This record gives sequence, C-alpha cells and structure tokens, in this order.
Amino acid sequence: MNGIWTKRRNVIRRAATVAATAGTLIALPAQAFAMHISEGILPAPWALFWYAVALPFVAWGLRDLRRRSEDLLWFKPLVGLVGAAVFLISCMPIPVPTAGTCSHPAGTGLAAILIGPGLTVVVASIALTLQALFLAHGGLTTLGANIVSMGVVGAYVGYGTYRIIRRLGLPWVMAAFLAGLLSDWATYAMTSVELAAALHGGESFSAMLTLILLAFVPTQVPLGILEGFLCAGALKFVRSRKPELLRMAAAGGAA
Amino acid sequence: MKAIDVTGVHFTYDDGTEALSGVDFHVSEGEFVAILGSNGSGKTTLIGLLVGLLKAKTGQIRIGEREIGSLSAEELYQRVGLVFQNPNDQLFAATVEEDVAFGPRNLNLPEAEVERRVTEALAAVAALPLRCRAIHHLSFGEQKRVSLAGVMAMRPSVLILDEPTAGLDPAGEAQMMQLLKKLNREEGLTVILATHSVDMLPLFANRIYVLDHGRVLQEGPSEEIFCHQEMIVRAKLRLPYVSRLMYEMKRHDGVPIDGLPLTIGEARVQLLELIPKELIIAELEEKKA
Amino acid sequence: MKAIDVTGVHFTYDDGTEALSGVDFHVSEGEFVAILGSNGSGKTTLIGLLVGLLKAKTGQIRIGEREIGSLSAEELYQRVGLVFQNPNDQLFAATVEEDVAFGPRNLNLPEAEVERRVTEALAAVAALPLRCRAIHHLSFGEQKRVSLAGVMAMRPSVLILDEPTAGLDPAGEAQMMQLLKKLNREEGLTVILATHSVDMLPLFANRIYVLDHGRVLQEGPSEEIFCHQEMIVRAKLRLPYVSRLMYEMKRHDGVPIDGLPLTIGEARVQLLELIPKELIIAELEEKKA
Amino acid sequence: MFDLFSDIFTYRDNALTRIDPRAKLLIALAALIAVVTAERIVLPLAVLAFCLGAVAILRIPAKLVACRLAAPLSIVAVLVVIQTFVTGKTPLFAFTFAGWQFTAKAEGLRQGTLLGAHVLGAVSVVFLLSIVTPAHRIFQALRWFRISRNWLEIAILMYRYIFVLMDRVADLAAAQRLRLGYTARGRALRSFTTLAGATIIHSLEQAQRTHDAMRLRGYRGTMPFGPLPPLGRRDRLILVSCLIGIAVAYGLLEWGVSG
Repeated sequence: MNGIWTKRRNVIRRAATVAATAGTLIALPAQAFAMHISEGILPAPWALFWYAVALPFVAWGLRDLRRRSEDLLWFKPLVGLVGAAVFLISCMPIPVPTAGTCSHPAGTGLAAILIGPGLTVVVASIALTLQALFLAHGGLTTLGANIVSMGVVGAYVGYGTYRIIRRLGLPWVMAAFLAGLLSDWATYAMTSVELAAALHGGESFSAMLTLILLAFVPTQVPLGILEGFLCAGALKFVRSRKPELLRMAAAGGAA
Repeated sequence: MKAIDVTGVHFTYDDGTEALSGVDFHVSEGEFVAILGSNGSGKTTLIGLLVGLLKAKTGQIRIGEREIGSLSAEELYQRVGLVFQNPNDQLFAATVEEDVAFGPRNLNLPEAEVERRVTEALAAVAALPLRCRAIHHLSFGEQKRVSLAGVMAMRPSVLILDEPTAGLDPAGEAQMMQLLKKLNREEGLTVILATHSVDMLPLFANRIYVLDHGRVLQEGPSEEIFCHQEMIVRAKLRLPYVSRLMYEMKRHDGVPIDGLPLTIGEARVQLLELIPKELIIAELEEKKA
Repeated sequence: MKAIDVTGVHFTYDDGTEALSGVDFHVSEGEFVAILGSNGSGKTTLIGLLVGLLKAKTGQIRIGEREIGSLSAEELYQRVGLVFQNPNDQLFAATVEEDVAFGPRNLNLPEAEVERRVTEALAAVAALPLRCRAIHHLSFGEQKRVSLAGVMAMRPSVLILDEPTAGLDPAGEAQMMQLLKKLNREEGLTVILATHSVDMLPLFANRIYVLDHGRVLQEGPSEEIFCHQEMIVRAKLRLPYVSRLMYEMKRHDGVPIDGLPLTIGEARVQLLELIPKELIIAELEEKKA
Repeated sequence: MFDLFSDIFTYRDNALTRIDPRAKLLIALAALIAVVTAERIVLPLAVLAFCLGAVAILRIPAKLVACRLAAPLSIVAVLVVIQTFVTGKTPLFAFTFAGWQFTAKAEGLRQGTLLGAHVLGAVSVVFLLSIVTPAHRIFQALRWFRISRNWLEIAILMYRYIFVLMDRVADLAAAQRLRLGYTARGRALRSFTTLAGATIIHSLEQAQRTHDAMRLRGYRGTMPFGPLPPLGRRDRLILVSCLIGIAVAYGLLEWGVSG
C-alpha cells in the first residue's frame, strides 16, 4: 500500500514539475495533443496495432451504411451532410476558462446520438483523414490510433451512455449531456493510453499514463463539461425546431 | 456629422485575393447611401470591415468619429447593425419575440426595457402581429423583416443591409424599400445598403458608391452616377430600365432629353414636354382636371 | 406536340397547407414559358410535381404524351431536367468535370459518350474553361452555369429552372437569359422558368402563367398578361418598369399609346411616333444614316 | 482556422502537381514509414529539409507553412521536455525551480529529440503532399487503392459540403456576434450551442435538397465514378526512382556511414 502511494505521489509530483517547467507551453499543445495524435509520434508497431484495432469498427460501420442505404436513397447524402456538420462543429473554437484560450469540441457524442455509433466511426475516419491530409491535424501514420480514440471510443461511449440513461427512464437532456461529457472524457483517456503506451520508454506505463492524464486534466475536465452542454443544447435546438429531421436522421440511431 | 469614415482601406484575404485596394467611403449621419457593385466587387468585404467582422491591415475606419478598434463590442454594435442577405442565417430563436429580444437581453437590459424594445422594433418593421409566431412558419418576406427588427432592437444609429431585396417578390421588395425609407426619413437612421440591383436605387439613395474589383469607381448622387454609361458597364452593372429607354432615345434617336431621367416620374415629365398637346386625349385631360 | 400537360392538379402538403388548387398548365414542344408568381404562390410545388419530386393526389400530369407515373426514373429524367435556384444544392462533386459527368454516368453510358456529353454541356453554357476547376472555387454565376450544364448533360427535352437569375448581378442575369434563349431557339429545348422578376420576361417568354395562391390567375402571351394591371397587382407582382412608365403616361396623362409596350424597343418605337420630327436633333439623324 | 483549408496551391501547375496522385501517395507513404522507423535523427531531418526546400521552391507563403507547422512544433517542444525530464537514467544536469528539483537525463533527451524529428519529418511529408495534390485527385487515387466506394462517396460529399456549410456557419456566428452573443461566458456557451444546433439543422435540410438534386440526375444509391487511367510511364518511373531514393537514403543514413 505504502509503496503504491509513494509511487503515485512521485508521479503526481513529476507531473506537476513538468507542468511547471513547460508553463503555458504544456497547456497549449496539450490540446493539440489531445485533439488528435500528431503525425509521426507513434512508433511503427503501435501505429499498425491501432490500425488493426480500428479497421473492424470502420468495416462494421460501412456494413451498417450499406444496409441502411439500401432502401433509403437519401441516407448517404444525409450521412455525408451530418458528417460535414460535425466536422465544422469540431472546428468551432470554444473558450475554455482554465486554459485561457480556445479549444475544440469533439462532436462525436452528438453524432453518435444522431446517426448511431457505427456511422459515426465512418464519419470520424473520413474527418480525420481530411484533417490529416489537408490541415496537418493528426496524421496518416496515427490515423488508426485517432480513429480508435475519437471515433470508436467517443462514439460507443457516447451512444452507450445515451441509451443506458434513456433506458433508466431519465430525461433525454440529461442523457445527451452525459453522452457528450463522457464521450469527450473517454476520448481523451483513450488518447492518453495510446500516447503513454508509445512514449513510456523505460519508465512504467502507468506512470506515463498518469502523467499524461494529469497534463490533460486542466483543459479536458472543463472542456468535457462544455461538450456535455453543447451536446444537450444542440440536440434540444434541433428537437424544438425540426423534430422530423431528427427522426429522419435517426432511422436506426437513438434520438 | 460623419457617421462612417473609411480612408485608404486595403484588405487581402488569407488565400491572397485582394478584396479591397484603397477604398475611401464616407457617410454622414442621416444619409441613405448605396454600395453598388457586381458579385465579387468587394461589397461584402467592405461591410465586414464596417461591422468589425474583418480587420483592415492598412487604412483607417472610424465609426461616428471614433476609431473602430477603440470601440468595445457593446459600443460598436449599438452604433452599427448589419442585416444579412439571408434571413435564415440570422434568425436562431424559436419565436419572433425571442429572436428580437436576443440583442437587448445580451445588453443586460431590464426585462421591461427588453419588452419595450421588442415591441418598438417589431412595430418599426410592421411585424407586430408576427410577435408570437414560430420563425420557421414565416414567409421569406416576413423573415427578412423580422431579421431587420432583431438588428433594430439594438438601436444602432447606422443600419447596414446586404442585398435587402434579394429573393423578395415585387410586393415584398417595394415594402422593404419603403420601410427603409421611412426609417431613414422619420427615425433619422443612417442607412447603407449593398446591392447589385439598380432599378430601385434612384428613388431612395442620396448617394451611390460604385465598387468594382475592390476599388471605388465613382461616387455621387444617382443622377451623376448613371450618366456614366461606360463606367456602369465596366462595373458589370446596367442602367435602370427607364434610364436605358431614355438613354437610347437620346443617344440613338436624337430625342432632346435633358440629363438622364432615372425614375418613371422624371421620364414622364420630360416625355410629356416633347409630345404635342394636341395629341393628348381630351377626355382624360378633363378627368384629370 | 405537347411537352407538358397538367390538368386539374391539386396538392396539399403533409402539414395541411394547400399549395395548388386545380392547376392546368400546358406547354408545347419548343416553347419558352414562364411561371410568374410571388413567394408562396405555388411555383415551387408545381415544379416539384413536374419533375416527380412530389406526387399529386388528384389531377393528371403528362410528360410528352405519357402519364408521369408510367415513366421510369431514367425515362423521366432524360425528358425533364430541373435546375435548382441554389446551385449548391446541385453541385455535389469536387470538380466541375466530375459533377457534370454525374448524370451521364448514372445512365451507364460508355465513357467516351460521357466525355462527349460533358464537353457538349459545358460548351452549351459557355463553361468549357471551368472544366478542371474545383466547385468551391467558382463564382456564383459560374456555379449557376455549371449546375445548368449538369442538367443539360442528361439531354432533357424540357428544361425547368427555378429562379434562374436569382442572386445574379446584371451582367450575369443578362448572360443567363441569353443562354436560355439560345438553348430554346437553336437547340430546340422547351424552357420553363419559375420566377417573380418581371422585367426580363417580355423579351424571352412566349407565354406566361401567372400563379397566385395555388391557382392560375391568367395565362397568355406577355402582351396580354401585362395588360391586366389589377390582376398583376392582385398577384403581388408589378409591371416591368418600362411598361409602368407607358401605362402611367397612357392612363394618367392621356398619351395615345397602342396596347402596352413591354420592352425598351417597343416603347421607343411608339414614343418616336409621338414626338414631332422637328424636335429630333439633326446631327444624330445624319450619324445614324 | 477555416482559411487553413485553402487548397488554391494544389491547382497550380508545377512539376509536383503534374505527378500522378497514386505515385505521390505511395512515395509519401514510403517516406512516412522511413521517417517513423528511423532510429537516428538524420533521416527525418533530411526529409524535413527536402520537403521544406520543395515548399520554398514552390513559393508557398511562409504564413501558411508556419500555420501548418505551429501545432506540430509545439508538440515537439513538449515531447522533448517530457522525455528529457521524465524518462531515462543518466543525469545530464539538474536545477531547482520554485522548489522543484528537475533532472534532465541523457536517454530521455535523445529519445525526445528523435521523436521530435519523427514528428517534423512526417508532418512535412504530409504537408508537401497536401499542397501539390487537390482533394479530388486524392479521392481518385484512394479508389485505385481499393478503398471502399461507400467510404469515398461519403468522403466526397463531406468534403464538398464542408465548404457550403462553412459559409453559412460563418454568417450565423457573425450574426450572433453582431448582436453581442459572445460577450459573456454563459451567453457564449448558449450562442455556441445554438450555432451547433443550427449547423445540424442546415445540414439535414441541405441533405434533403442534395438528395433531390441527385435523384433528378439519375442517382440510384451509388455515386458513379469515372474510369481510372493506368499509371503512365513517366509516373511509374518517378515512383520507382523515388522509392529507390528513399531506400538508399534509409540504408545510408540508418545503417551506413559509421556502421
């Protein structure tokens, strides 16, 4: 017990030292880090591994797309447009009080509620490819890892949260809020795992993971809460204006 | 007093397109000024600069004697208001009332004052009966008027409108222009509108700025502007239809017409002088008398 | 031969608004017909029915002598093509070439034929140089022409356009209308356009249908339509500016004008007859001769 | 933010834009693999130098380059710091700051620098690719690589409509700002949420109209693609020589010189 505690305290101290050295330096790129893992960070074996994890989910999403678009001619244009909208939402700067700068929401929780988790993975994989190719956000070698954290984890956690809370009979606003919040946090947790696995070097994995998680905490905790509000608010907006559109998008989703 | 003072403004977008190259633009309080230009002439960029959405690299922009950069958002948007071309881009509340109240609420006004401003703004655009309607049940013309009310509720002294009559049918167009005229003449608002439709302008605008490729080609009262047929063509515009008729009769048929009538009324007066009295039908003459 | 035959069509939207109540609409092959009406008059609904996007509950719609319901999608879309008001709705590929090829490729044509149709369609709308450009780099006027090319590549015999000149500046408007006239006169296409702008129509349209509240108020050649000033006002429209001038001179000033000139050319002829020859300036007369 | 998406340079005519996108994509992939598997910093830095050189020759504005490289550069800085002070054994130097003891370690520094070089090299490769290949050419190339057609169809629609929606969203956000929707924190959040909701609504409505337009031009559920021409002789030559070049450089810089 004692050992673990001292070790943990050590890690926390180390994290704090890093945060102190880097000063604002860490707060800024921590978001860039967190958003997507940058090109070139992952060693080749890890890059391949995450590709291998991501591919089945993308394939499953594509199967879902094929199935649902078979008798609904408008389904693919719809997925494309929702994808474009979520892409733009994830580019919108939202002010994060603790960072003193703007960060970006992930939007995957919202997308998963609208079109389901499978298609969200597909849409996320496209968005990540476009960003890697044309914006130097994320990367091609890290695409697999980013699909896993942003797409797979974000989408399934968001969707799962929404379904479970709805099934518990709680109001959808709360479900949407928690879906946005948890999908955001889960995405960053997963990103941390991916980074720690690749970067821990000689150190222990858990120490590195704790360090990276801690580095994300100051921006990610409030950002996740904001994302929860965003998810619930946006959904409420759509529900109050054009509920029929929501039903159209759902055709298999959760809303 | 000057309401807007733009001097030597250049603006280049990040992708390298130079949208404005050395524009001077001055509007006095209470004027009704039109920025006339084809698509891509720089109208929208100029508007963007006037409301602080874009920042000019060189040149000076003053809003009511103060440098635009020195004004806070609250100060700026209580001085200038912008009505977008597409009302859909501007209406985001569920009901008309809520949407018009958006601005005043953001000014942290007491609810009674918000209420008063909403009523006033809706009354000003003849949209009081729409107050409790849902935005998405409004017709296009109604949406345009409500989006104008939303801006009016901020009580700006300068009202800028991007293509205020685009998409409106003839009745809606006439109503909108009459409304703007009333706001200008009766409420004393300075009105600036950007447009590429020429026919209505001579009736309403005190002065016209013709923009082309990011430059002011010419500036002056409409009588003066439309005298320069070549300049108008160069700016990818055209004369108002009535003027075109008069222009062709003067130029090609040799009919002696003074200046260039711009409106139906002016053309009528000039033509009647040319037509011999004996040709005018008598019964109608009597009726008129 | 009839290109389009609509008889007694009613249409009610799901929310209960009755958009069309008993419309008859007939167009012969090779005609240039305008559907004129204010916002909300039912123009868009009528167009939606003509291209099969909406289904009429009662009434009959025939496209080229065949019941619309009996035509397969392929047959229908090679007979009628619709150009949307907003080109963004219609341009969904990344480049001009890919977008125009979308229709022909859906018809499973051999690639050489697709290639030929793309070239032909782009040439027809004077957009060949745009071929390899990205859609999002086109100007609004270019987008409009490319979206027209995309429909042309389906080789429909009837071309339907929703507000083809909306948002275009005077130069773009003139170009678009000339283009449509050429397609109609030279290529023999039947052209139907829905619009609320009146000034251009008399020059181009063979016949006009005036729509109001889902009914055809009147139908006929433009000379006839614009004679009925009260009907025009009732439909929330107005006379073309030139006609308005002539109308006021005839009605209020008693100037004897035959019928109602609709275009600048017609007005000029009539006015010149009324103005005494001795008033015409001599030098110009000589210049003309 | 949105200006970053400017792709005007890809439509310029130059030696690199003329190369077949399939060849470019394969070369870029080879370069990426070489960079991320490199054990020394020379190769990634050589790739970085090569790409920046090409970018300079193509006269890409420095502002754009700086914009694209800003985030990766800051990541590199953090990587070096974290790795230096957190991992490794052999102490290099130590200092105390605000009561905290910091020890830099040699292995960490080396590891951090190498990682940094990986990032810079890899990012520069993708950056160069992105300014000489327009999106639709990349989609074509991906089709040749047997990427799922459904995936590509959605990608093409997304790419196209990002630009359309972006204009609308920019106008919506501006309209909110002009009525002081972003002047206080709580208000900003509400405005932002509204903006996101409005974006979704616009996208759903646009989807309906786009689908209508697609149907009227014969859409039957699959976007038709044109034929793919075979890879030309010149492009094959370029591809092979570049791959050999990368392999030789890899051999020399990784295993060569000092053995």
